Amino acid sequence: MTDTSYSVVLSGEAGQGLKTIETLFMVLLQKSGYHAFLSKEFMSRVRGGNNTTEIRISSGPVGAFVERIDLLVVFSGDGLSRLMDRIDAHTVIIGEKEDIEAIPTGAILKPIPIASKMKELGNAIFANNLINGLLCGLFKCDESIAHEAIRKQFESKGAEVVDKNLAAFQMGEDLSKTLELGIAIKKEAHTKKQFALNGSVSIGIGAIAGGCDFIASYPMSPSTAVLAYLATKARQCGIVVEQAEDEIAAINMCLGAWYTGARGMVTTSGGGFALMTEGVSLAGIIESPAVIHLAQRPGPGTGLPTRTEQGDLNLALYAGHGDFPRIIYAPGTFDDGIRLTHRAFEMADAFQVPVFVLTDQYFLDSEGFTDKIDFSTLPIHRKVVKTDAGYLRYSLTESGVSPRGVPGYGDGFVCVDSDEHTEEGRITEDFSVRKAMVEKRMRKLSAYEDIEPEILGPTDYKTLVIGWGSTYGAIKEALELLGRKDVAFAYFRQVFPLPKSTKAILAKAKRLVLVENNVTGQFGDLIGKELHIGIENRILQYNGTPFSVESLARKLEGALK
Amino acid sequence: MTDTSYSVVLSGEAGQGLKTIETLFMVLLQKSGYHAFLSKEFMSRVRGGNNTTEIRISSGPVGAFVERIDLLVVFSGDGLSRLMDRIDAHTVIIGEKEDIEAIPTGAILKPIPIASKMKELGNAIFANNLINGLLCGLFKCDESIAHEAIRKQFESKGAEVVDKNLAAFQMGEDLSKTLELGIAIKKEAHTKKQFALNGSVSIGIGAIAGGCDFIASYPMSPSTAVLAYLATKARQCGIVVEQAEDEIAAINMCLGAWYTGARGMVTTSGGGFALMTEGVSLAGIIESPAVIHLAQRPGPGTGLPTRTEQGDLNLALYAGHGDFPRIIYAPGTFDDGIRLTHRAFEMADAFQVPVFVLTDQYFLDSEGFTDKIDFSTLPIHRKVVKTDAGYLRYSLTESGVSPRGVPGYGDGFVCVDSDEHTEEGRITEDFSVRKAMVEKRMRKLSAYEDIEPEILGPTDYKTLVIGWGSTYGAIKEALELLGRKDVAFAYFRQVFPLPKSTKAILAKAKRLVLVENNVTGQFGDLIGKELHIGIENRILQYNGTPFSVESLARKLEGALK
Amino acid sequence: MKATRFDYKGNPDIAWCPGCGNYPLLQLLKQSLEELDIDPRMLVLSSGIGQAAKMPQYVNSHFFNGLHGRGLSVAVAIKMSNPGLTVIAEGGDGDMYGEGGNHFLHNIRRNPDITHLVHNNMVYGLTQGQASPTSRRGFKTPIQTEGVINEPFNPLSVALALGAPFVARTFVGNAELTKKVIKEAILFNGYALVDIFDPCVSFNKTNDFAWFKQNTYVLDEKHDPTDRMQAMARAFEEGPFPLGILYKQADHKPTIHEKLPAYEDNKAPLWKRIRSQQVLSSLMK
Amino acid sequence: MKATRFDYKGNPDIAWCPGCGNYPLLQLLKQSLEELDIDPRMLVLSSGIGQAAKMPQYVNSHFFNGLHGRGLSVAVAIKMSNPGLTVIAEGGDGDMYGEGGNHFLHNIRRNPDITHLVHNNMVYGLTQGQASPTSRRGFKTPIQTEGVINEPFNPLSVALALGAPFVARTFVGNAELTKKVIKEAILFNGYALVDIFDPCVSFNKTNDFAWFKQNTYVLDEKHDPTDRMQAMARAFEEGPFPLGILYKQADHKPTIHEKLPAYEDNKAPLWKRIRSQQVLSSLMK
Ligand SMILES: Cc1ncc(C[n+]2csc(CCOP(=O)(O)OP(=O)(O)O)c2C)c(N)n1
Ligand SMILES: Cc1ncc(C[n+]2csc(CCOP(=O)(O)OP(=O)(O)O)c2C)c(N)n1
Ligand code: SF4
Ligand code: SF4
Ligand SMILES: [Mg+2]
Ligand SMILES: [Mg+2]
Repeated sequence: MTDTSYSVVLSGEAGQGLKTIETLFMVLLQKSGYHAFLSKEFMSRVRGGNNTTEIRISSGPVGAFVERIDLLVVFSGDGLSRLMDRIDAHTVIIGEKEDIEAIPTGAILKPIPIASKMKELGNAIFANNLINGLLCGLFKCDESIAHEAIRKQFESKGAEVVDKNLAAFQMGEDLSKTLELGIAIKKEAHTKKQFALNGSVSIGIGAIAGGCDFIASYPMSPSTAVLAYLATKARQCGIVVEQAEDEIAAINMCLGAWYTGARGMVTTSGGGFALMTEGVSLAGIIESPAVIHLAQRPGPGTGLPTRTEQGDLNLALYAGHGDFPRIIYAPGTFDDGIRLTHRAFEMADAFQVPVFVLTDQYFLDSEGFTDKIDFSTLPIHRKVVKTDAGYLRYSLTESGVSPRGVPGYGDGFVCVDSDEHTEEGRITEDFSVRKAMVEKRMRKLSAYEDIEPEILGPTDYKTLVIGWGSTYGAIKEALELLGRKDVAFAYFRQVFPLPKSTKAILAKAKRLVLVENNVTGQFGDLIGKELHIGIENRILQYNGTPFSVESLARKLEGALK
Repeated sequence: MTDTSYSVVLSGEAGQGLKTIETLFMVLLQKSGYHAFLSKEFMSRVRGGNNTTEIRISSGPVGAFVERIDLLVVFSGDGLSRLMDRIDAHTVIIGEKEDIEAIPTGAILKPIPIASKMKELGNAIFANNLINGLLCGLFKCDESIAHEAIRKQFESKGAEVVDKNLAAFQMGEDLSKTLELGIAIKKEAHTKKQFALNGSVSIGIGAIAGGCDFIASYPMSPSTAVLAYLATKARQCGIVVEQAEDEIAAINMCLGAWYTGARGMVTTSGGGFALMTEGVSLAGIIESPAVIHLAQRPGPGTGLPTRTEQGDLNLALYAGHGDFPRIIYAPGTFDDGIRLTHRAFEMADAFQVPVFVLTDQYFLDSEGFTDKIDFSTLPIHRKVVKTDAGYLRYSLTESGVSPRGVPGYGDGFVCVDSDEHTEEGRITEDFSVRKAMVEKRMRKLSAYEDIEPEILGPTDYKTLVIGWGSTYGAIKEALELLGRKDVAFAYFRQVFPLPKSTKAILAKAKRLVLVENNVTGQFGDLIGKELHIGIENRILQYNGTPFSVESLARKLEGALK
Repeated sequence: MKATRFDYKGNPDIAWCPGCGNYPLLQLLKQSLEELDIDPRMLVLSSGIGQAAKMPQYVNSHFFNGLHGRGLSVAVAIKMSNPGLTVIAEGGDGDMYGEGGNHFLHNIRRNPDITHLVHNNMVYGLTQGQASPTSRRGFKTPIQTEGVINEPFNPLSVALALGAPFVARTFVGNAELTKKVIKEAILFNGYALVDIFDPCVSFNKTNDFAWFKQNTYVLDEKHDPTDRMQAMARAFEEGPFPLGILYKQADHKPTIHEKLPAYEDNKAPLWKRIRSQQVLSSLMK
Repeated sequence: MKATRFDYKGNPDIAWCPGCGNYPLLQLLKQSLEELDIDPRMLVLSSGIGQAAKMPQYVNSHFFNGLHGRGLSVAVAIKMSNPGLTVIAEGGDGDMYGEGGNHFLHNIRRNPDITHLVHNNMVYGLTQGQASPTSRRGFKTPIQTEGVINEPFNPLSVALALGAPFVARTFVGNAELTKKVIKEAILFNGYALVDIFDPCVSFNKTNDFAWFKQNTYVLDEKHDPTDRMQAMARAFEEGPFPLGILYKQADHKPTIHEKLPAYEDNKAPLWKRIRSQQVLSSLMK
């Protein structure tokens, strides 16, 4: 893909309005028929510092971060030093002369007189649309789309503001003509029919499609955007959205909502989720469904609040005292984000277990385009039953799953208890009932149907690369780069239970290579535990950044020697 | 051992004062030179229900629960039905005629007229000392010890009370002469020099020996007794004992105490510990020592609050978001309880990691005698250093451990931070510093010295039985019962890190048998994960009760066929 | 005792000690519910863990007996998810003011239309006698071996400080008052706190029935329950403690579900709603 | 600005936004400490997570920058383990009253001799603008899209309800008052709460410097800070909010470390103590 894709990186301080460029440029790209993928890294601060956004423009689907910078747009000279590893002689740097010359880079420098242009317009605030115009020109996007968007955005501020923004845009377009970068990425009409979103929105859409009508959560980066998305839909979709006083309240409220038949979720990050651990165990014993969006960031402790890592798989796997079943999904694409979250609600309801959607900062903050979904293919099945007078909430069934009634629907009483309980739901200390209840709970997933790992590449692989969740795009593209005919990639969307086919899939390979964005290889350890297969070959990254396609390709090349 | 031991079971309601019998009888046994082991099971209630206490009297060291009841003393007929599995034709049942005949048992019934004797004394309250006298007589204990103890206990209540208790005791002794049970267990003077304690006290003593001078905890069965023990020593030993408002406060206060150089601990159970998970992760990143006594009980949720299970190993292993090192000990004897808890403080301080002492209700509530410890063999080494002006709390060292200063001692500043930090302890988002800090933390245990698993039985074993923590006594005795020359028992006091020798120890065996008091075999899974050895043969019990020697022997026999 | 529809007919093995204040309270609660003619099928009791929190086990109704300290959070979510249900959160002083203290604070701010019954025995009963937040100074326990040293928690003054619209206290030894207060609390449209003096005969020998009798008095008509500052002054009284409704807001304070957009046009419980394909498709437009 | 011993000389890359109220507050805190002649080597700042909680990063002293909501617990334990240290717990309104609400309640009951500084900007700054417990009704955010509906949390009335011996509020825009109050709080022997109005210029455009100026007034001599009920009446005032020391208990209220047996005869910090072999042997006698 890389030879048909082009990477633009914006570098500036928090508060300099990169966001407004990203938004307009992505719309422009999509409506112009480009594929694109945007990923961000930013500091834990509101103003200042240095943040960068990479936008890859491509002739085909693209979904990973690359090191290489084809075009760098700088809004201040400060950030350049952080990017030196990624700049080379082919990189074009655009920006105010003094900024792009702040340090020697060896790159192709294209100074543009932003400040003086802004002086013409009387305010530096229009600089973002100058850049938009410039990008529009470079990529030969349809400028009428931009004009339209700018008009809409600023119309409430009056005609003068609209005009000046349009003028800035035009200045940018004019400047683009002077640059001669010769960018020629093929367009494809398909993307125009797609939907632009980021990872957080994919989770939010999946939740609404999955029937989510209750969310209680406490803000925590990078999980908050899902709460915010549902908040914007609260009225339209009839969702109760509650900011809880802490994460403990959040998970307990979520279980209270499910108790009434509502479909509840929480969204949180590692430290907040740690506080929910007891509540997860409660879900285990009361056999409550629960959907937990766990957005990973580097720990331990507060760690790197705005960075990325896949370090909380173990926590999701083992959170909660005692033994009880659970399900963990980890999306690697926006489409996964929607479908897996929808499915999380379905499976939670069907099996009365906590279901995790495990994402990370990189996934959530990445933006791109995905095919619109025909939601009639994602039906929801509320498993609530009407109760009779003799209703037993924990009836001992063969499947381990007991029909779930809710208060106010039928003549029975719905009694749920965190102590060990009888079929009726009342406290017991009878040892044989205890044993039966443990076994009932432990067999609940016996009828669960796995989401099989997806195998990319040759079916007669000699080497199998194993990855899960947000590393999907990088692994896929890195392997495409390497172009090895003997290497396939097993992508796990369902990380727990480990799909039953895993053993056979792994057994086919002579060599296994694990790729994880954490320091120990937690998924590899899960495979070790469940299948007693040791994966020595581990490519692990734990500095807070996602894998880039190139660095992963280099590491894979090393591992595949 | 069983042929030289005798089991007495007391069965009554909560509030009937079984405790007072247990206390006096255990003192009598010890001072008379018997070995003894007491274990209890009780319902989660303050009055009523049915509780039993088993006291095994033995000619040699004994440390496990047996099913078999040689002598059953009943305080109400209600409990009999619960004990039917354990009563056979050789069992002698003593009690009020109507109680022992409440249901047909096939046992040898020895009615004693407790009520009428009490009428003579004018109050049913003296019945406990009647039983004490009876047991004293049956076991030919030194009655002067009992007289002395009774006098001491009741002297504040006046001479009449003392006299009536002594009279009741005498009535019991007289009755014992009429019973002719022919009990003949050999005495051994050694126990007289031992110390009587229960598991909780062993942890408490170990903590004080380990320099514990701060404990903050929230009550939760079965962990509270450790807090109570330290509370009784607060004045004498200068310990700050604080009942926290919740478990989150407890763990954070514990870390605050360590920050000043004090040695802090928390004591809690599964659900309470679940709430401490975030705090454990905090300890991970700030590299704080912490000692966590985690007293297991059956989960999930509230589960069976007064019962036993080994179900929280996974939680201890993985609690906390992100990766960081930890140590987990699990005592199986009172001596272990003391030594491992002492060591927990030492290792926490030396390696600046959280250290767990993982016990359970069965271990904590069991009583027996242990050799007194020469505390000069358990020295403590406070690792606090005096700081210079340029002090760096997180200096990057080869061992990964940085010298730990405390505020108010030296000219340096002690800056600890839950965000990723520089050597100085201040927030950073530098990727290379992040990487260096992750690696520093992960290598901290490189110089740690394992406590090797203890191998009981033949060194040239064909079959190896694997157990950890509180199952020690039952496994040991069950294997002694079976008397197989090809079977050994590997007892893990240190469950994590998995001792390095484990691989070789396991490799020597043709067959592995795992024994755990939980439903999944969590320690077996840890072995699977770390060594890629699958243990198919798992003897698991998860009904809330500990293994009895006999049932375990039966199951082992089955497994060893 | 009159039979009620709330009498639980199953296994009557009650875990409480003989003489515990929870027994009369159980009867009084059931009678109050009966007298209010509440349909047991529309009643949910939500509790945490403790002796008090076992109450729902002995009532013929729906219940959610969750985690120590979290009964209130669950109760509020239940009401927010199905406002048609009558919801009572019940628990002990440790449960609701100790472990659950943060939920106590913030749910008052939400003003859910639920009744909050707290059995205040000034001790942790179930865990066998440690100090609770409401334990009085000097109270000796196996942990507070030299007596409690902290200021006792004052739930009434805190609730008033947070703007709670209904704040009451009663003593289980006063059956009529207890029923009256519980009934008013259930009828009240909004968050209603009832702190109930309810002796633990096993672990609190200091604050027993006699002590509560001696150390309480019933508020009379001179007390104006619509005056928050007057209620606050009463809430600070400790010798003796006032009983009755200290505060009842005169005007209606909107409850949380009245303010949620999800209920503005649609009063159905959340689970009964069906999301249309149009709405779903609009998400990707 | 005068230089102080508390000025941090290292990397000055401060994470706050230009114009944030935290900048002047940082200066005022350092000046207060300097004027009190506190030895930086005996000062510990304990904080949680948030913009406010970053304050210790920029001070030349010991600090423990722990978890969101837990700064107070850590501070109290530090003081209980080494009473010779001057301990300040610092954090935001979300940190201290939201996530940390339960510790706020129960540490007031302990009465530790620490200073509690809460930066109240009526918003969650660090997480980019959600409502905090002190956000006013109607305040719109990305989560509270139609405006805050809950009753704002009133830290002063709650602290007073719990018997806090020192309760104050200031506004960072009033430098002299802020310094005066902080200094009195540090000197106070016991728990001292200072709620500090401290605008967030990025996420709270409603409650900005001008708003706080307009909506506050400074208590004058007519206010008797030794009268708890008078303080309570002031604490309920919201338009405008009173600034200054609302309450300062006249008589000394014993602090927790004064009541702990561990410090009765031995004033040394815990870590400096050596347990004798006799004491240890006595455990097994
Ligand atoms: C997280 C957690 N911590 C601690 C406990 C143990 N626990 C159960 S009940 C209880 C206190 C009971 O006191 P209270 O709430 O006053 O109820 P009471 O028994 O006095 O009615 C405690 C500490 C628990 N179950 N869960
Ligand atoms: C357990 C946990 N939950 C949530 C967060 C995310 N978080 C960090 S700071 C913060 C709130 C900040 O608001 P406030 O305390 O008022 O401080 P401010 O930034 O406004 O000064 C939140 C929710 C966290 N770090 N840890
Ligand atoms: S322990 Fe106390 S509160 Fe619990 S049942 Fe017994 S008397 Fe009641
Ligand atoms: S976000 Fe608000 S509180 Fe945080 S630094 Fe910026 S202005 Fe200050
Ligand atoms: Mg209580
Ligand atoms: Mg704030």
